This record gives sequence, structure tokens and C-alpha cells, in this order.
Amino acid sequence: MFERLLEIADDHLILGHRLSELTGHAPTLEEELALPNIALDLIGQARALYEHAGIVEGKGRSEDDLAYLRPERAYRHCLLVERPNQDFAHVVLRQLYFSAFMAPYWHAAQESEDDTVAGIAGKAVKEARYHIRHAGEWVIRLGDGTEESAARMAEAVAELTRYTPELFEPDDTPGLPDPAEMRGEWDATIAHVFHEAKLELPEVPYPQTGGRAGRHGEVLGHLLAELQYMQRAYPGATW
Amino acid sequence: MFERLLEIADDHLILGHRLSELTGHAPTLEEELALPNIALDLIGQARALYEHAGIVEGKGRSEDDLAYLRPERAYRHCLLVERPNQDFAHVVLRQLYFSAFMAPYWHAAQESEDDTVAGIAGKAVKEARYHIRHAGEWVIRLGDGTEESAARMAEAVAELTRYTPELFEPDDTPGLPDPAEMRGEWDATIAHVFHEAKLELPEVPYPQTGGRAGRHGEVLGHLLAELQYMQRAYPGATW
Amino acid sequence: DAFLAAFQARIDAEEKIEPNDPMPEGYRRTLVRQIGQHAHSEIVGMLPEGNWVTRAPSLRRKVALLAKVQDEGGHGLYLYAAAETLGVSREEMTEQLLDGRAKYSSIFNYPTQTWADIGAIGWLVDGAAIMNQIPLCRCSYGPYARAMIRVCKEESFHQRQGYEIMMTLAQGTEDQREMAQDALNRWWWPSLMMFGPSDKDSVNSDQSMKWKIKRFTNDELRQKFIDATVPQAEKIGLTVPDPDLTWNEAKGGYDHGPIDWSEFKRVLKGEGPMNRDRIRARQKAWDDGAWVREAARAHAAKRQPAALAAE
Amino acid sequence: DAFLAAFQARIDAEEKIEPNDPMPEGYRRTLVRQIGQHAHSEIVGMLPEGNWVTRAPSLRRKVALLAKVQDEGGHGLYLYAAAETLGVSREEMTEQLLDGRAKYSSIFNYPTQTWADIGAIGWLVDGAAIMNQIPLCRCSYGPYARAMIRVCKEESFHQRQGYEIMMTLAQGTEDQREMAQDALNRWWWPSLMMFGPSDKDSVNSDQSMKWKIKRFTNDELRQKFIDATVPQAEKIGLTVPDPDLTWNEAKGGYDHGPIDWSEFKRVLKGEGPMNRDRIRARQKAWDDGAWVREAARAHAAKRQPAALAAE
Repeated sequence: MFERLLEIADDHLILGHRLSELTGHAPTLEEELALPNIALDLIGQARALYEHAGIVEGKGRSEDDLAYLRPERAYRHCLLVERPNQDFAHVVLRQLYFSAFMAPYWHAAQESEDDTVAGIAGKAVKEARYHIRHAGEWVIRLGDGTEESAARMAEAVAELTRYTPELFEPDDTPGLPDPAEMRGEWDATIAHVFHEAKLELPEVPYPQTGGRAGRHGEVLGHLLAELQYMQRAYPGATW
Repeated sequence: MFERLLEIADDHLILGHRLSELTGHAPTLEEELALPNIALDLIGQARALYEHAGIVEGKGRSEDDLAYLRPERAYRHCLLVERPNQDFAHVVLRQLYFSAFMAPYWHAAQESEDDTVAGIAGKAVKEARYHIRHAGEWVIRLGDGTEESAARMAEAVAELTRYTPELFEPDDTPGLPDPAEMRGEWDATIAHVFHEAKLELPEVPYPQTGGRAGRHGEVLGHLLAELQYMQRAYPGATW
Repeated sequence: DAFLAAFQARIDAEEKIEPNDPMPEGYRRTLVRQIGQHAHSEIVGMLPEGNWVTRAPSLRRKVALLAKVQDEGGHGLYLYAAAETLGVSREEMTEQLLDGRAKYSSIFNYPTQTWADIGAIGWLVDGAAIMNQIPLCRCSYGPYARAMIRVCKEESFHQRQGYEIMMTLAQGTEDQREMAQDALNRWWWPSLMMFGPSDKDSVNSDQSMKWKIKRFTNDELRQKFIDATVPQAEKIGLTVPDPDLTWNEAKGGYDHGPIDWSEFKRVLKGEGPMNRDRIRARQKAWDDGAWVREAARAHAAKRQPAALAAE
Repeated sequence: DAFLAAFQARIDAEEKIEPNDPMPEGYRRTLVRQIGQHAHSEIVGMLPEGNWVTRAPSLRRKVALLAKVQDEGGHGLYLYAAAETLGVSREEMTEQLLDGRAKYSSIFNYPTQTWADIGAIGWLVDGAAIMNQIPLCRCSYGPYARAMIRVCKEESFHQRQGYEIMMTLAQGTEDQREMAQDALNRWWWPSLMMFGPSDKDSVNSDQSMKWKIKRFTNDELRQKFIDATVPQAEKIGLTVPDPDLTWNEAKGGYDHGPIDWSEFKRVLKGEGPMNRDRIRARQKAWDDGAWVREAARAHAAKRQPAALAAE
């Protein structure tokens, strides 16, 4: 349970962090509100998950201990969420891919016999659905916008789709849904959005995986240097 | 003496670090060699200066203690050297401005009654002259190249010149030259290069200063997050 | 003339002026300038704080900071909307910001160097903003007054949050206490300058007071701020960096040392420590976002051909 | 035919082939491909190590790493120059790299996740490169052989430096020792793959051996590498991640477990963990540098009008 909670918590922290990097740099003022809003939801979920993971682990580690004080190889998020904010097409597609997985996952997790998990899921499922709507609308707008936006959107699809199979790696942790079972709903969500966006979902002959084993890209180290800076520079301080 | 050595050491470390950020990203293969070469000279000088500063201070601090383990407000380099690698025009102009100051400074420092300082200066003066030549040639090439390169060079001049007066802030540390006295030679070097480059040196009604008091721009914190990462994450380890 | 007199009479009677009401051109111009400047300040103000979002020292602080910066974007939105009621578009105002015709609060031209600066901004900068803004909730122009009511509520929450950050630092380790004091040292004087030039040098004040766009002079507001803030500093053991600061029993407020107005003017001229970096960051966001905004327009046009044809 | 026979006779007599000598088109093509690939490997190889330049854990290591990466750029230069003697320009080769027609060593498609990876690359990757390259110092094509002599000298310095990093970590704290073992675990198999497919699956080998472009088979070189490296790992207390590794007294070398060639093929196809990031980084450097290279050409043309007119 601890390991799997950590995986999901890391997913949410790292994706929330990526979105938070856009603070003050979004393409419209409305997105200056919407992106931090999604980031807040994600980091809020990460906090709840870390806290619960710390309790499950039973070694007294706090949310901040888990979020900040691990070496790079101990982060267990999927590779999709660490991909950089290449352009706005990547940002919204990454979000759509992730949230289209999380919505059914949280939906199923509401039935968990672990009350804390069920509680987190009950709130998070609504948020994930909003994230799908928001990101999906942008994917449609950009996919069926100008020639340039369509090209950028297609490039984002060509780049990021290879990171999606990792989301569905099977897991039989009792009290948590099996990610593999979310595939059908994910496919349906993406198919619906892509149809409107005039995009095609490519085959992925060679999925990129390894995040759950801590095998990350070079982008992660730089993200962690920022994320961990204060906790590392002032060990033990209270903020 | 300690404070002033630290200022010059920080100048060299931070500028060397900025150049090192370009590793693998330079505009030509020849510059993939030349830029790290200059970075190596600068960081080499920083090491010698930190080591000497540590001895002068007499508290047993090593070069790495001084380079890595200070909070942002304790770094004392001038603002010029922390300016980001905006484009290649900024990179070569920043180097020219700095080296055109350091060459006469090191020349004068060869006469220091402090033998270590004189020794560092003897080697560094030759290196600084090479840096002037290399950066100066690029400033000329870009200033008198294409319309685009001339515009970028002019933009770099408009941006960076305000940071140069800080180089000449007077200092009366015994055993080290007074920076204020380098102004004449700096002016002559820049005038010579700018004449060839068809550039004009603007007046600076409002110099940007504060680096010597640890008042830096926001760019520094992000640089330090990377620079210090390993030393902060693994305190006390030997590498 | 009669129109001006009638307008002034409405103002004097504390009536709210609404978008479709007739108004003197000077009144409109003053409001457009002031609301625009205010909106830009919210937007540019996202940058110094955004600078620490990725390095916030705990998840709790990260979330709070993100939420705060988001609120500022929201304030920017209300305020642009209020300015738009006066016939100037958001795009137009953005262009004025980027080319330097429009100003924003000078305070955002200072860098956030340490985490304590996030506390100092909340405590001092938002504190000063509130002093300026509370009277604006009664501004004679209705849309601006109503926007300010929403803004003020959130700002006072931010101010308390900033003060709480400072308190935590002041009660923390020696490093943290120093960090807090250092931030206060750097932000104190720029915060005092937020109220604008001294009354004897202020050009726009008189007419704005008469039109009830403003209700207090710069010096009056500055005094209120100092009187409110000095005890807060004392309470958490920090020292206001003004050796001349003394309690004046007679006036029931603090006397303070001279403000360096040459620095204020310099920053206003675009020569503060961060002016160029701020505008460059906004310009980059604007340029990088151009294709996105264009795509959104193109998509909307495709989806609403009937609506467009009818226009 | 007679020309081919005469050419082969020169090769067999260990004569060096020089740029202006007649040579079979296949010989030229094989060399262009191999030298180009080698040059590209040096250039792309700057990226995984460059990734740690800004985070090197001490000034001494920072300087050594910078110098190493710089050496690699230098190797790239020699090698492009050697390829240019065969009538292909650096620009042409760069375009082939960027559009995927030309390959580079697959090993650089793995990420450097920790500082220990810098040690592992020096020790294993440069170690494997040397095994490949020492015989190339006797390659039949003169310019390539001479370039390799310079390259090999520096590579063996890098290899020792990398091993020294690993030794320091292995003798360091528990965290450091783990970091070293983890790096060995991740880099071992990809390093073995650097020698290319097993001899029984290798397509280009026979003709290259005959032309003395190659002097040992892939499997021979791989065996040499394993035999040299395993004792080095043992010496510093690290474990080679191959449960099947056993000393074979009869052959005087190690037997090793099966190599996952499907992974090798996948990376070769462009689907390794970092392929796209690597090419994107090189493409960006190339694109961002376009105005600089153009300006340099324009400037040179301005300064040498006489020379140009004479051309």
C-alpha cells in the first residue's frame, strides 16, 4: 500500500510542480488562473496521499519528508508527468492524458475499504473530471484551430503518447484499483476529444516506462534541484 | 583581504558557471571547445582565490565550503556575471566586458606584496587577454555581420552596459589593485572593439549595482539551486 | 460649466458613477490610467512571488503561495474588466504595459531573493496595498469600487498570511531570523514609496480627491501604514530599518526618517533592479502565447459561423 | 577486378590509404558512415555528461568534467575533419544526424540520473570506447587512424578519471556506495551493447575486417572489455549485475549472461529513453546558432572582398 500511495502521490506532486512552473507565464490571463487551479488540486491530492502513506508506513515521515527528502531514484511517478512544458500544446495534452486516467481511477477508489483512500477519491474524482474538461477543451481548440496550432498539437501527440501505457501498468495492491482496468474509459475519453480535435491517436509500439522503478529522464534532476532547495539548504527548519 | 578575495572568486565562479551551462548547446562546434575553455580558466582562478581566501580567513574553510555552502545573500559577485545566457550576443559581450576589466586588474595584481595573489595574477592575466581576444572577435563579427546579428548585438549592449560601472567600484584593500583605476584601460579596450564592431557604447545614467552587498537578481537563486544541489543533499560527503 | 458642476454635485452627493453615465474626459482618463496601472500591478506582481513557487519550503507553503498568486491573476481580471467599462480593451492595455506607456507599482521591480521576501511581500506590500485600496471601495466610479471590495477581502487574507510567514521565521532558527530581518530591511523603504510622492510633490492628487477617486492623500495613507506596521514588527522581534523612527505623542503616530525619492524616481523611469526583467518576462509570455490565442479565436470562429455572419 | 585486387593488396601490405588515393566506393562509403557516426557520438555524448556540469559536487570535479566534455568536442572536430577528407562536409553530416539518417552510439540515449552516472560513463562507456578504438589506430585509412591516436590518449585518461569517481563513491558514505552500485547496474548492459550485435548477427563486419577498417569482431572486443572490467569492479567492491557471470578457465575469460538485443534494437530505432530529447537538444543548438554562423560568414565575406573576388 505504501509504495503504491507514494507512486500516485509523486504523480500528483510532479505534475502539479510542472504546472506551477508556468506561474506568470501562461498564454492568457484566464489560464493564469486555470493552471494554478489545477496545480492546487493536484498538490492538494499529493499532500493527502503523502500524509496517508506516512501513516501506512508507520515510521513517522511527514508529507514534507516524503515530498522533499528523497533522492532522485526514489521518486516513483510515471514519466508522463515529468515531461517539460515544451509548449502549451504539451501542457494541455499531458494534463488530458493524465486526468483521463485519474478520473476512472478515483471513481473506482471511492469504493476502497480504506476510508482515507475513499475520502481522498471522493473529492479528487470531481476535480479530475474538471481537469479533463478544461484540458480537453484546449486540445480541441488547438487541434481544430489554426494550421500552426494543429501542427503543434500533432507534435505533442507524437511526443507524449509513448508515455501513456505506463499509466496502466497492472497493480494488485489491496484497497486500491488496478490501473489496468482504466484503459477502456481512458480510450473512450481520448477518442471523444481527439475526434472533436481532428487528431489521431497513434499506435505505441515502444512504450516509455520505468518511472515506477525510479528510472526517470534527465529533466527530473533539475526539477528536484529547485523543489528540494530550501529543505536541503536548511535541514530540520520549520516553515 | 578575505572579503575582496571572495568578491573576485565569486565573479569567476558565477561567470564560469554561466558559461558551463552552454555545454553541448553552443552555436558552433568550435565554440563547444572555446566556451568550456574560458569556463575552465575562470573556475580555475576561482578555485585559487577561494583557497587563498580560506587561508586568509583562517577558519579552515575549503574552496568547496566557500563556493557551495553560502546562502544567496552572501555571494558577492558583481551583477554582470550572473546575467543569463540570453543569446550568444549576450554571452560574448558579457565576457568582453568582464575580461576587459580583469586583464588590467590582474596585470596590476602581479605587483602585489601577497605572493599568492601575484602568482594567481601572473597566470590569469594571460588568460584574460585571450578571453578579450576571443570575445572581442565575436563582438566584432556579430556587430558587423548580418542585420539580425547587429540588432542582437546592439540589444545586448543596451541591456548589459548598465552592469559595467559596478566593476569599477573603488576598493582600498592593501595588496590588491583598486578597481577604479582600471577604467581607462577598459574604456580603451571597449572603444577599440566597438569601433570595429560598429557599435556605440551608451551612457549609463543609472548603473545597476549591489552585487558586492549581496543584492542580486532573481536569476541567481535558480543558478544556486543547481550549483549547490549535491553539497546540500549530501552534507559532509567527499567526492 | 453646467455639466461639470452637475457631475461634481453627483460626486459630492456620494452617488456612484456608472459606465453609461456622462462623465468628464479627465475623469475617464484618470480612471483608465489608475485602474489600468492597478491591473498591471496585479499581473506583474505575480512574477516576484511566482519566482518562489517552485522552491517553496513546504507543501503547505507551496499551496498557499500558488493560491495567492492565482488570486492576483483574478484581481487583474476584475480590474481589466472594470477598465473595459471605460472603453479600453485588455489587449490595448497589455500593449501599453509592454511598450512602457503604462506603469505598474514600482515595488515589483525589486527581486525576491530569499523565501523571507515572500513573507515580506505579503506583510508589507499587501499591507500597503490594502491601505491604498480600502478607501477605493468607496471610489466614486461604481465598477472600480465594486472590484475593490472583492480585492480587499482577499488582500487582507494575504497580508495575514505574509505576516504569519514572517512570524514563523522570526521564531525559527538563527538563519531564519536573519533571513526575516534582512527581508524587512530590503522591503521597508520600497513599501513606504508605494504610497507615491509626498503630498507637496504630488501632481495628480487634488483633482482625484475632488472627484472622490482618492479619499486620502499619499502622506496620510503612508502614516496609517507606518502606524499599523511598526507594532507588528516589534511584536515578532524584528527591527524596522529606520533609525529616525520615533513615536510622536502629539500627533499620535510615528515620525519617520527621510525617504530616498531619487531611488523612487529611478525605478519609475524603468531603471530599478528588475524593470527590464519583468517586462521581458511578460513580453515573452505574451509572444509565446500568441499562437494559442490565435488558435482559440480561429476555433471559436469555426464553431460559431452563424453568430459571426450575423455580426 | 584489377583495381579491387590492387587495392586489397595495398591493404594486405598494411599500407595506409590517403585521401587522394583511389579507393572502392564501398570502402569510402563504409568509412564515411563509420567516421560520421563516431563523430556524432562524440557530439551527442557531450549531452549526458553536460547534464551534470552545473551540478558537479565539488569544484575539482566540475573542472574535470568540463575538461572532459570539452575533449569530446575536440574529438568530434578531428573526426569530422577526417570524414571531410572523404568529400562529405560537416554541415551535411550534421543534417544527417538531425534528420535521423546518421546514427550515433546508442549508449548516449540513456539518461544520467545521478552523479555516479558520470563515473560510470567514464569508467564503462569510455572503457568500451577505448576497446573499440585502440585497433582503429591501425585502421587502413590514414586520416582516421591518425585521429584515433589522439583520441585514444585522451579517452584512457577519461576512463581512469571515471573509475576514480566510482572508487571514491564506493569508499564513501552508504548513500554514495549505493549510488555507485545503482549506476553500475544501469550502465553495465548498455555498455556491453556498445560493441554491436553478436558476430553471428553482424552484417557489416566481414568486409570491414578485410579492408582493415575493423581488426577484431564485436564479440572479441566485448570479451576483452568484460575481462578487463570485472576485476576493476571487484577491486572497489561493486557487483557486476549479471548473475550468470563466471570465470571460464578454459578460455581464460569470463562467460556472461544473455544480452537483451531487443532493447538494443529498440534504442537503435530511436525509441530509447533519451533519443528524442538528444536530437531535440542538438536541433535547438543548431537552430539557435543559425544567426551566429550566418553572421560569421557575412562578416568574413565583408573582410575579405579581395579574396572572395579572386575565387
